[in-house]
Amino acid sequence: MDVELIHIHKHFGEVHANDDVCVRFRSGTIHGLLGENGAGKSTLVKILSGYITHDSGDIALDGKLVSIQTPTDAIRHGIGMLHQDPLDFPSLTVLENFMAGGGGLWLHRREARRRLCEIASSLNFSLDPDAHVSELTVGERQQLEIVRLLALGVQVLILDEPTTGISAVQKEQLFAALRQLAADGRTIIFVSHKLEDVEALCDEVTVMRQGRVVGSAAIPCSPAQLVEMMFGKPLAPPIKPPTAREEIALELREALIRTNTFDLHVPHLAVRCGEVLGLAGLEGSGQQEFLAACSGLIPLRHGSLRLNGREMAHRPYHSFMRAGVCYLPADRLRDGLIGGLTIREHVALRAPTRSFFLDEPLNARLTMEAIRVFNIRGQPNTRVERLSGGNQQRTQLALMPNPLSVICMEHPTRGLDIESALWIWQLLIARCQQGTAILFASSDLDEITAYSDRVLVFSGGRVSEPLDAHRLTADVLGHMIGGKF
Amino acid sequence: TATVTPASPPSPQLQPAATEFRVGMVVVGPENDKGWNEAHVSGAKYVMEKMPNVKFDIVDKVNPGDRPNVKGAQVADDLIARGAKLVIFNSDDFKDDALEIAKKHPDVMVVHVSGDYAWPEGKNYKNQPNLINYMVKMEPGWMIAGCAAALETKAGRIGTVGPLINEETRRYAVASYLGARYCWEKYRQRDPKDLQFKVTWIGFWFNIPGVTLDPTKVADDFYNGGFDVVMNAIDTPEAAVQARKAADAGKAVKYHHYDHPSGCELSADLCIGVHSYNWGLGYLNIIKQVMESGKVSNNWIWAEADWKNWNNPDSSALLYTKGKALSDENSKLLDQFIAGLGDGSIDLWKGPLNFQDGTPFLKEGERATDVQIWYMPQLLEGMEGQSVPTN
Amino acid sequence: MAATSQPSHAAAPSAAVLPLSLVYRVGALVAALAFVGLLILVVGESPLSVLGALISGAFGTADQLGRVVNTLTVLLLCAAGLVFTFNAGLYNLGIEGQITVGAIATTLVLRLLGEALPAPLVIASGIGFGLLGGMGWGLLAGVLKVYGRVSEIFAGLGLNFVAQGLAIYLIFGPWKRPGVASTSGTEPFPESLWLGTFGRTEATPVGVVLALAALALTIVVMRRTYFGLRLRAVGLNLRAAHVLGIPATRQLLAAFALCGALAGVGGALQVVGNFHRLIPTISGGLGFLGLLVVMLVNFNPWFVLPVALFFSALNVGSLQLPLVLRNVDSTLSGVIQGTLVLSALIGRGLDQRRSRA
Amino acid sequence: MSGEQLLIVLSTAIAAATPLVFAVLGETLSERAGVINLSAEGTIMFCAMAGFAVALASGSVVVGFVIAALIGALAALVVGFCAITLRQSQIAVGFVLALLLSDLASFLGVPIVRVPGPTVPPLPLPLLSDVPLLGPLLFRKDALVYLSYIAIALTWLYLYRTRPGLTLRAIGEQPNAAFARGADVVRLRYLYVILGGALMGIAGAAFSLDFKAGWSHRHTGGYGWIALAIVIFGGWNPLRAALGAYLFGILQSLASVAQDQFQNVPTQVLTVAPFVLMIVLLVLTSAGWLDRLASYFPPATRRRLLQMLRTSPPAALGKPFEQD
Ligand SMILES: Nc1ncnc2c1ncn2[C@@H]1O[C@H](COP(=O)(O)OP(=O)(O)OP(=O)(O)O)[C@@H](O)[C@H]1O
Ligand SMILES: Nc1ncnc2c1ncn2[C@@H]1O[C@H](COP(=O)(O)OP(=O)(O)OP(=O)(O)O)[C@@H](O)[C@H]1O
Ligand SMILES: [Mg+2]
Ligand SMILES: [Mg+2]
Repeated sequence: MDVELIHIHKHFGEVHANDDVCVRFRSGTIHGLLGENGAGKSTLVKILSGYITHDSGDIALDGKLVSIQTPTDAIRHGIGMLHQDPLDFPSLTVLENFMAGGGGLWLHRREARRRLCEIASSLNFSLDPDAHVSELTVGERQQLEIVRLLALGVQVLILDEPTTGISAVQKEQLFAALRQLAADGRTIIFVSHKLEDVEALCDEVTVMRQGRVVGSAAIPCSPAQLVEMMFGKPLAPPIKPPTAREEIALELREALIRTNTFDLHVPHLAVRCGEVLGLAGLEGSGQQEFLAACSGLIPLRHGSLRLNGREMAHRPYHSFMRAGVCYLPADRLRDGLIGGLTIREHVALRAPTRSFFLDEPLNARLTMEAIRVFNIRGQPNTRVERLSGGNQQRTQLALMPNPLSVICMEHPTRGLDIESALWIWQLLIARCQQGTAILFASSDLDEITAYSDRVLVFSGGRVSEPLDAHRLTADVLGHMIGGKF
Repeated sequence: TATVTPASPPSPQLQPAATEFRVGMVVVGPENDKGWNEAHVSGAKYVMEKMPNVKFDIVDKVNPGDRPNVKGAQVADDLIARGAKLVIFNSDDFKDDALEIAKKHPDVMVVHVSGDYAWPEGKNYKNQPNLINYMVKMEPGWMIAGCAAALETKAGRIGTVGPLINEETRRYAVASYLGARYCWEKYRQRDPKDLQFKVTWIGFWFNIPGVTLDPTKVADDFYNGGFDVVMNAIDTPEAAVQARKAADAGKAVKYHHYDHPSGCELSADLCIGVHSYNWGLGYLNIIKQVMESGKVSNNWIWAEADWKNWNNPDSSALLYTKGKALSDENSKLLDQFIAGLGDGSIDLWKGPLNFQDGTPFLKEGERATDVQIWYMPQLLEGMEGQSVPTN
Repeated sequence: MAATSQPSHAAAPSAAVLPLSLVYRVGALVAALAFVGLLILVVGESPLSVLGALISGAFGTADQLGRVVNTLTVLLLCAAGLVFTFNAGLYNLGIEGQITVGAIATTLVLRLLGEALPAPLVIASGIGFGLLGGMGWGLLAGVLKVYGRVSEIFAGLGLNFVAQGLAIYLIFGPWKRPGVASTSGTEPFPESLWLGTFGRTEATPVGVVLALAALALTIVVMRRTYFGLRLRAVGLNLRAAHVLGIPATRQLLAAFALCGALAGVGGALQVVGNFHRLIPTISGGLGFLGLLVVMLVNFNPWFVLPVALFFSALNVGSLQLPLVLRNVDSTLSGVIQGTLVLSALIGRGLDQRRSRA
Repeated sequence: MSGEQLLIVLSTAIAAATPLVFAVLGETLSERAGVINLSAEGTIMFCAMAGFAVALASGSVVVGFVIAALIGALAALVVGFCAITLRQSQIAVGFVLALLLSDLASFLGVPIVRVPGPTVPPLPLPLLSDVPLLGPLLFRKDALVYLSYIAIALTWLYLYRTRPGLTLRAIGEQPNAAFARGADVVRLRYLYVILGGALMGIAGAAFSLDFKAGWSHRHTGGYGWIALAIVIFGGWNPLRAALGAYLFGILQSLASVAQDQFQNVPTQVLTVAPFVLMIVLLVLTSAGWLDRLASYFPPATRRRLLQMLRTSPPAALGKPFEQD
């Protein structure tokens, strides 16, 4: 079935997630949808699958305009979607998950079991109907979803980044299955960042950037061309002065870090004082857990972690803090700041005092200082949830103790305008000059190359060797993010 | 809940008119319980009929279950503040409150029903001139009830839904057992061993959710458990209500009610009878004396039945109403028994009697003194049920 | 079930729309009063005469005033404690049990020491043990929550009944009055072990002092100390609080312990100042009433005193209703209290919904 | 205790537990949909009063039950509105309603205290009641009891054998996933909360029109909290919840029947047992000790064991649904 999306617009607050998107997915083909984080891919496919409603624009199936407002509509029109983060019921069994949704009164377990096994085997998936989904791997959960959608008779199958965090074997199974389905005449929409996968699987590819379609191409085509489309301009040159020193701030040996989908193994890594280490890769490739582990929020499975030479593995979080580690999460209002408390109260929470009673004069002074130095647009008594994204980030930075030996940050400038981003990096570089090491994850490759001394690339459950940022090209980076290393 | 004074103006601070004599009554349970508490309210009404210038203020449900954090003494204080010159507490549960109030308000007469602080011969005599203990001698009533139950039981299994365990309640249980055993032996010519007489205590005079056993449940368990006659010994009529259910379900069951005739109307055809107590008489007498002299001749009143003219509401403290479920021949036998009690030819407080634990209560031919009866330490041999011996 | 235990005060309306949200608050109040008035009319009385009866019943005589004060002291202690747990994001429904266990502990001490020691000493240690007892019971709920991951709501409700079961067991069993097994309670303590009172009323100065001290302490701790600030932080956002380096579990346990302790003191006062013995329903529902108070003031300790006073007056004053008015039951007080809180909740909800939209 | 006595205890317990059965079924449905209806204590109490009053006035038990169900549904609607639409704390609103409705019941119920009224007539089933053991145990009761049997069976069937039932479990587990599969989460939650409330209303009327016939001050005090405990004890499974209710009934009967067997033990204490059990069970499962225990068994048995014992609550229980 041909799917056509015509002039689709979608806003989230001030974010224009889809901006006049027009795409055509032809039946019998596997159509890749490429784009960096936040490009608007998921939004687009969520709209197609009725999970969210679009502000304006049309959807045409085989040339006929249809209205898709709810998932039910989509299913009725034979459109099914495999979400980026699996939407299923861990506490229920595979069979129950398979049967959930759809119409009718009775559950025909025997019949359902038959269909399940039939479809699964036709794609050489092996699923135990009676297993609880909580016992399954992400790969198996995807397989289950695909089987379920096929059982619903979908003609258009959408997969949103299905290859994030599944094993190579499962990936092969998956691709084989998808090719087979396309051969049967179904339309497959394959959302991904991974050039490699797109090259390996797709017949066509459309690239999105900042909510817009920036071009499409037939596969095979030159990877350089795709990278060019994905990341736009060639990467920005490094603009960070060298600040790295000799002595080691943070050192990992044979470290094993458990993420909720895979175990990340870091043979050896030494970060020097004043050094900036950028973590590149798709979201959910382990950067977050890596940073959390480095700052003591989650324990290493095993291996050693040294801070300024002191062994810290299995020490509690607060001893990491005492050792001068600071963690700045990406989701500021969820993990970093406390909605409902004011800037002043946040400052007080971090105030360097052991006294029992609030030292209001001190806190007032510190707050005013913070607001001035970090020019936060807000009053001492402004609740943090009322601050703008940028000012929330400024507040987070203002709360960092001084001095520090290591800073672990996720997306230091996400949702910030250019000039506050620049300003924040000046600030961070100043820290580096004092000898603080910075580890930061970002989905903005420019930011990575511009500010890092060295770069770690996370992909498919693996971490690359540290790369010298100065010799990094967009092409190399793009491919490595795509999993080629 | 309602004051029985005809529409007293809603100003609590009103000063009683010169002639008006205000009486406050603190009632432990719901005033419409078809039992003990309703009986006392009826007593108040009786007095007000006889003496129009007497006004009663009544507060019911004065117990920690129904009125959390409220004490009898507090209620009495309010009543006195409203001008009560005499305060009646209608439950042994109030003995501490009664004493407290008597001490706090020497100018107010305090009547405590079923206590013993004013009994010089008693174990707990407190010399408190304005504290009166008023009680009706209920033991004969319980004996009659027991007798009726024993006459009516086919299975020879009598269950009693008992309140809490103390000297008073043990005394009543024992009395009803003695009555039952006598009639079982004498009139039905059966061996006492074949008579099962079981008491289950719920823990208070009526149900307090989560604190007492649920009397509904207790009654059910008796009826379903093959006890075909259940004697109600608590303030509320669950035994009667559940009897109806059991009967509807095809069980041949009957119940014997206690302390308010209306309890027999709940399931009329299943009611063997009800022994009720004519509190009004005593109240009238006390109030008269207090209004005349400000005190009573004797602070210890243990009122008797008027055997001479039996069941006369204006002279007898003990009344007995036969129910529809009492067969005619049994009714005659019961009359014999009552007559016997009246003329003293039947005296069941005679030895030999043993306690539940086998220790002797009365030796051969020995007769129990009032003190022995009042302070009944445990149940008797032959009775089933918790006894909680005093020690 | 974590989310169930998040009091909904995090989403605060923004300052810009305060007047409108004030409208909602007032509207809620009016709606509540209208509903109650309607009820009174339904049972055939005039709201005004009910109001009169309530006022005279609460403040008519010194005794009644004393009773209001006595109720208020326990209520304040509970409410003060609950301010801690609520601000820590916890629904401490176990507070009734904490009162009860406090009372049991006090009774135990009074029975053991009896008149062996000088009375003031015995009473003091009785109250002290009440505090410890309540704290222990509170901590039990806390440990179940923090280490057993059992929702404090259900654990608390359960522990309430367990505590009452314990009280009943003691009253019927080991501590029964000689020859008596009645839920009416244990043998009253000798008057030497009763708390002194204001004149001939029942209000106990010691209780008043303790209660006001507790409330003052609560306000100071919540408003003026780092501990209080951390507590609020944990209550508003546990994750972020942890990331910011606040020892979350310790804070939660502390909240439970504090609330339990204050409730325990309340239980102790019920024994030494009010009932002078242990009864099964020793808590008198004041713990739950405290929950209503703190919900109504939206966890803000400053307003606890007036609301608690109002609720105590209702409780005591309602005793008059059946005396003065033919067919108004005392439970009206509970109806008024509940209606106020419910409409406040709804008003707050509508207000937040508006500022969300 | 003799076998015959035991049979009696069981039979009485089954009858007496019937109102609780309706209550726990209602609460189970509501919590399965992700909403805790903490107002059970008040809802049951008020519906007991209202149901009895209406039956008294209309002379028809059926009308009494219908009205009680409607009122229960209405109370649940308030909970639903605050919890689902206003996203207020379900605990707060449920708790307040619990207190408010119990007091309201006593306040409005004054005129009908201890007034004799209509009750559900007994209805021994023709053939079944003569079955040796089971007859007296199960089939010499009244229509309401038989209805409760049916309700248990239906609820179980609905939850585990029908598609809407599966959806119900789904919206309590992962509302977002359920939405992605076309479930209208908000509407369904309202539906089941209200349905659960109606069942609680029936439970209330079952007390006042059948097993605790009549109305008196705080007539059904305590049973609502018990119901909440039993739902957890029953692991949100209608069958186990019903068994829990019967177990409680048995404990109650033991407390009265066997009182003289244990001298000096206040038998009231027995009625606290369900709460202790609930807490122990919650600790066992919530803290994952159960899974640790199960891990010693071979996978096949492990799964069965967990299915049998697991009492992990619906994942989204108490959480408002925000669709992104
Ligand atoms: N529910 C939402 N509320 C607010 N903003 C949203 C929401 N969903 C997406 N966005 C914003 O819309 C933009 C596009 O998001 P989208 O998830 O479509 O990007 P994407 O291409 O899928 O990125 P990724 O590769 O990380 O999945 C992003 O800026 C994102 O922050
Ligand atoms: N929850 C809120 N309550 C009240 N005001 C808010 C809230 N969120 C944002 N605002 C106000 O709206 C304005 C815009 O916020 P927004 O986050 O869109 O800023 P922005 O354009 O993203 O700026 P920045 O680039 O710093 O993120 C801010 O100045 C803030 O004061
Ligand atoms: Mg995406
Ligand atoms: Mg922004």
